[in-house]
Amino acid sequence: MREITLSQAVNEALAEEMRRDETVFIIGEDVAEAGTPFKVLSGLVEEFGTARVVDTPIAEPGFMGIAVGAAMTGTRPVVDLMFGDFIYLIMDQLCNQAAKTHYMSGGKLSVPLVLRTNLGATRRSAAQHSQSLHALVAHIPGLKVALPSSAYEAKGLMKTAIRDDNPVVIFEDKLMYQDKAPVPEEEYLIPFGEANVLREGSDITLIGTSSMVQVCQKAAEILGSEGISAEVIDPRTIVPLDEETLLASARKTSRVIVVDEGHQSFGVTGEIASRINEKAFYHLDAPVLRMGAMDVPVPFSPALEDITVPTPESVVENARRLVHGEMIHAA
Amino acid sequence: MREITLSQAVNEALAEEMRRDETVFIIGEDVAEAGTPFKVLSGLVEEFGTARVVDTPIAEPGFMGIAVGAAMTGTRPVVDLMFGDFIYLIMDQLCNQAAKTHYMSGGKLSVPLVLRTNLGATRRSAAQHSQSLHALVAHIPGLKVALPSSAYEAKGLMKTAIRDDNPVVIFEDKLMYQDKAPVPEEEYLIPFGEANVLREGSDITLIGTSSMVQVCQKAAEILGSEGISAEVIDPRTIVPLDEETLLASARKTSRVIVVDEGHQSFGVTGEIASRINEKAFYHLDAPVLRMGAMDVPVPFSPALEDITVPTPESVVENARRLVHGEMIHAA
Amino acid sequence: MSRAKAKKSNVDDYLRMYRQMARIRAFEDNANQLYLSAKMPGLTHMYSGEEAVAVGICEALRVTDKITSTHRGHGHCVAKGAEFKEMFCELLGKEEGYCRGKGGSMHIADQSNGNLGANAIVGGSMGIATGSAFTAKLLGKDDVTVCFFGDGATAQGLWYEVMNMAALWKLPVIYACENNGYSEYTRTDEIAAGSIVARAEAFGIESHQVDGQDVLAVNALTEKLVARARKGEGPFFVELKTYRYHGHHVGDINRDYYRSKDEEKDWKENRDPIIRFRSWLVEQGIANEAEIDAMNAEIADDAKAAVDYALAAKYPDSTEVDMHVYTDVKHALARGDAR
Amino acid sequence: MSRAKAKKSNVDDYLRMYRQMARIRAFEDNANQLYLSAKMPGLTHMYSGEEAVAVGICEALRVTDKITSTHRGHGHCVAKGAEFKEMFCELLGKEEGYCRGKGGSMHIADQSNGNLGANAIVGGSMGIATGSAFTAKLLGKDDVTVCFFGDGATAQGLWYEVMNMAALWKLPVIYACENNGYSEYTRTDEIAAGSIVARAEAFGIESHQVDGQDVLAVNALTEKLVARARKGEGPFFVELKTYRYHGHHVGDINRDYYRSKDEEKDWKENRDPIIRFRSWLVEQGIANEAEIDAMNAEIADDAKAAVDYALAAKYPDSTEVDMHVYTDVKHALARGDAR
Ligand SMILES: Cc1ncc(C[n+]2csc(CCOP(=O)(O)OP(=O)(O)O)c2C)c(N)n1
Ligand SMILES: Cc1ncc(C[n+]2csc(CCOP(=O)(O)OP(=O)(O)O)c2C)c(N)n1
Ligand SMILES: [Mg+2]
Ligand SMILES: [Mg+2]
Repeated sequence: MREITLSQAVNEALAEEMRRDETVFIIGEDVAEAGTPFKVLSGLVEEFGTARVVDTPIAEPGFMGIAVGAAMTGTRPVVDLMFGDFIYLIMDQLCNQAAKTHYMSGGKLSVPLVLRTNLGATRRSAAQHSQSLHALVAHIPGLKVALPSSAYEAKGLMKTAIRDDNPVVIFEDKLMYQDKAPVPEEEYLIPFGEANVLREGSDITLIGTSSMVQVCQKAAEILGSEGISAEVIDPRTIVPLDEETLLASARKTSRVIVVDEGHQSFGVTGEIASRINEKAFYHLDAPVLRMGAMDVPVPFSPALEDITVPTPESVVENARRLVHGEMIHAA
Repeated sequence: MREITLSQAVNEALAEEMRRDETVFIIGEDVAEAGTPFKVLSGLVEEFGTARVVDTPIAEPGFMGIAVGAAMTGTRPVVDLMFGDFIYLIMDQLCNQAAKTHYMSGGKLSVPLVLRTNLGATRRSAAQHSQSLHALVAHIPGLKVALPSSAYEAKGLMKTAIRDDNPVVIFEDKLMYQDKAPVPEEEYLIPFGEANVLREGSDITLIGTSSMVQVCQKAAEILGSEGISAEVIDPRTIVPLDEETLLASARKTSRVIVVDEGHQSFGVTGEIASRINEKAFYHLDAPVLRMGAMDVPVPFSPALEDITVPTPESVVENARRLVHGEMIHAA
Repeated sequence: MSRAKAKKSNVDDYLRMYRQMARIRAFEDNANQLYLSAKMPGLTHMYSGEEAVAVGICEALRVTDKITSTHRGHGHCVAKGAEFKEMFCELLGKEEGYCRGKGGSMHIADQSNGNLGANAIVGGSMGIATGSAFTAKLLGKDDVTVCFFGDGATAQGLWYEVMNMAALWKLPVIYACENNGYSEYTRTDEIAAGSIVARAEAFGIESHQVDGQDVLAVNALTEKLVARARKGEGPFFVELKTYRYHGHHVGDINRDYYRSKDEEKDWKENRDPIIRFRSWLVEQGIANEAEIDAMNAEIADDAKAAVDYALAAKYPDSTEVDMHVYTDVKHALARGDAR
Repeated sequence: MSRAKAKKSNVDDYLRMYRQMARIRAFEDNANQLYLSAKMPGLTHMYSGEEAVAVGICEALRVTDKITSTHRGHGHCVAKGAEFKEMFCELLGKEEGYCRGKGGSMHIADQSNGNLGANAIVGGSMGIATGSAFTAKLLGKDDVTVCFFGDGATAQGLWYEVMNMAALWKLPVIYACENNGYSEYTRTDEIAAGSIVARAEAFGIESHQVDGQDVLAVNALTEKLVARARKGEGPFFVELKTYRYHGHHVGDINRDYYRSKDEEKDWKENRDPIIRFRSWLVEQGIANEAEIDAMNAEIADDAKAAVDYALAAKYPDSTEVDMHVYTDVKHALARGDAR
């Protein structure tokens, strides 16, 4: 199968959906001629024109609000938020307006929009351009949250997102834009709420999201070479969350690590760990272990930044300890 | 001991600190003559004048930003955010600026501000005036988060917050403003990061935050009458979180319910449950049970709103099932 | 009333304008009564006194044109064509309400008439209105959107962001600022520096001021602007000077500390939009006092019937609580969860 | 250069202004070189071409006056008094950097000289600057704060919110818009409707436009406004027309698609603030070519020494990673955690 980059995959997904449905449009800063700073959208304005690939002023709350209103009245906006860190600026429009409109109107209005943004540290971009803020959004009922972990995932999830009648937030890993993966030429969609078991295993389950899927895959390889059989699961969407697949794996391996690049506390790992603890408790040989990003603002210095996020090595180390029964804390 | 309302307690805390330290000032909408819509600040402008009790236009991001800059340059602002739901509007100033400035400056700048706001549903105020959004803030390193559960707590925590050199967010329960509790005349502070054991027990631990502390207390009474001995703990601050006290109780009772009024998913209950599962796993007889608000926007209709939040009855019911070993899910 | 002279051909329009203003007043009087008699859950914000704004504007709109409304939204809702019954049901949290009781007063929406909804975030609908206008432009429709908001909302940065884009992209949106002199308990001049009109003009947006108590003046101006917006000559800004008779919300009873009873009296007695328009109708021979009294009585009956209906109507079933969280999931929550 | 005539008494000031502009240029040339030779982590935004803005303004400020800066912040930092060594250390993520390497280029701050920091959120410091001015007023100090931001940042609603409050409360803040004609890859006229100056004026804020390539003009205007702001006559707005020579950031090399090489050439050759000021200094007999060359050489040496120092300097120890999260907690994280 041909291989394309995550960036190209997103670009294809958008182009295909814009061809299919003329109510789809893109709105954001420097999305047109510049094709975004990450060049993900290059070529789209040439095909679809500036009416549908809309450059905005630097006014995130404003264009997010415009997208909400546009979505309510018959279009399908794809909002381009240049950095995931700017989500703080649009929280009101996203969480008070987009997320709640369908419910508050008793089902009469809907807001079929996609918010495309990104996450991921270790790009030396410092504290305001390196955050992974998907947990904030996942906390708000009414929003769906997708976390593609490869070019293949990015394309399939984006197409599904655009066709979804609800507000969907997609966080792409900005370090993965140039990573290639096999992506079929034929059209495909990836349904929301169906986790992907990337590798089967029997000793331990590694649940990774987004950027951390690769980390878990690499960890699983290393563990495999040591005779530890790790299952790797990518939930793909955290809202909706495919509990069944996660629980089945937890019950099978009885040991679980959840790895996510958001800050560990009050984030994604706590939710997934809790659900597994709640519903597979009596199958577990050890507590579900959480590995998020450190609870510190992302430091600029490379010497510091790299140690704030989970790595294959740190996952391996924790997996070993879990499997060898060393996780009985002070407990 | 004299009894005063939570509203009066907050008012006293502010007045005392403003007398003690002339760099403390209050800023927000209708805080002066009107004393806020909840009338919590009545009388302060008369004592401290409009220079220190500052009415603003309806511009939350703006006055939050002003508070950040004021705090960085030698004052101690207390920002009044009328409803906790408006926190979405100020997330950038709070989370990108206030929370990170000390870290990003390598410790050279600091932002000693207090953000006073509220939480709590069942006031028939619908989806945009009823949210309990403390989990969002707790996820962001650099912020401290206090959740007073009574007039006594509100006064002591507010005074501590004002003296803290970090940005602190205090969520008051807006349904509790008129609730009275004993509050000493003498000055006192409540340290952050020290949970309060309100009731000792041996069969089960009920961890409640803010509005849910009373719910847990009532549940414990009912349970007591049924011969179930429940320990009730109020963490007081969720950042920092007093893990030790929570863990000690979990190890003692071996059964835990965490009750919080924020949405359940990706929220506070997951974090607390996970920490207990991780660190007291081998002491638990059952999974830590979580009870948050339903993952739905808060409905206006009284017929619906009341069922979205935990109640003493629902806590009792879950506690019974836990204690009687009925929580072995499909697991 | 203004110097306007009645046009024969417009008799129906005049009477409908009067009726709509009277309906708003009747709706609010009943809503206030429901609050005072503790029959309404929560609080609500009365539109009484500002009727000429909503009616003057909405009468210039088609059903396919859109509006966005505010926390003080009953007037806009009625003016854009809503029915009393569904409105009172909504205010009381009943299943037959426009939003199945899930929104309440602060979120009442009526998409069948193009009302995209009230909003409990001050300024929260400015983006939505602009986006609605964006849709019209993108899809090549000639719908116009009116964005209602108060003087207090002009302090929100969102407005400047969306005005900039509306102006750059020539969107068919009209920003209508209902300047009632107060935001909550604060006078406008204490919270608005410079000139509100100049702020819109600075973005290159053609701006107007009009007496918000004169329904004919409001309507005439709006007719013109709407026609031009349909042709792509928008956006526009209109500041409408008006007044709210009640407190900020129904519970805001003792308000001497921020405004005087004399001031309220002056507006009610000397500038009431309904009284003024009534005199004009009579003066111009469009209706006589008896006809108008009959209309008012009919409206009062309608309102009372709707209130009675709503009081007796049923609440949504508790199973509705997790419906409409998502469009494609009937019940958002797994049933077996622990609450 | 402008029609200004040198004043004898100001010779030192003139030379310091030149030196500061040359220092900024030297700093940026070295930073760019560090990027091109892959020695600098991440990206950075060059201030080259805009030196007269930062220097003209900051030379009118005292050390106790405050500034807030932007993503394009090296110029402001140098102009407000920072040292090369700590700056390069910061850019390279070293412990001796102004922020111990934790902030980097986009967050460089130097509180000892009143620089409250660069900001990676466009417009993100507008509130901070206004708040700093609020402090001065509340505590009765006569400090003035200058808020630097770009033309692109004028699209952020936050600006309008804080201008309103600054105007209402007469705060000693000067909003300085560095209009370099572009925000990222987009021309200003494509993202700014109407008039930027009129927007500030609409809030009742006295506003000025000045040639941002003429350091004397910038300085003269700022001197006046700062003096007035100190007396409580603020706030003020100044739009400074200027140009950035490099791409949006150091990695933005191929930029023909949004601006022409000719345009860049014209600005560099005909309006360079340093060249212009140098000619004027010579013309007015304040310095001769040789003296200026010597100054430039000295600056180049300083910069090189600082770069070398920074390259050799040590990174912060890994135990620093959880320090400075809170003021009162040495290490924010319990050691035993699982990462
Ligand atoms: C973002 C936000 N801030 C504050 C409030 C509280 N609030 C509700 S209405 C109101 C005053 C609005 O004034 P104005 O826009 O003039 O409308 P009016 O009530 O006069 O019709 C305020 C401050 C809110 N609902 N939303
Ligand atoms: C809130 C926010 N939106 C977008 C960006 C990305 N961004 C960084 S600089 C920039 C352009 C800023 O233009 P301008 O304010 O004119 O400053 P200049 O770069 O020209 O100095 C943009 C869009 C950002 N950092 N922050
Ligand atoms: Mg008003
Ligand atoms: Mg610029």
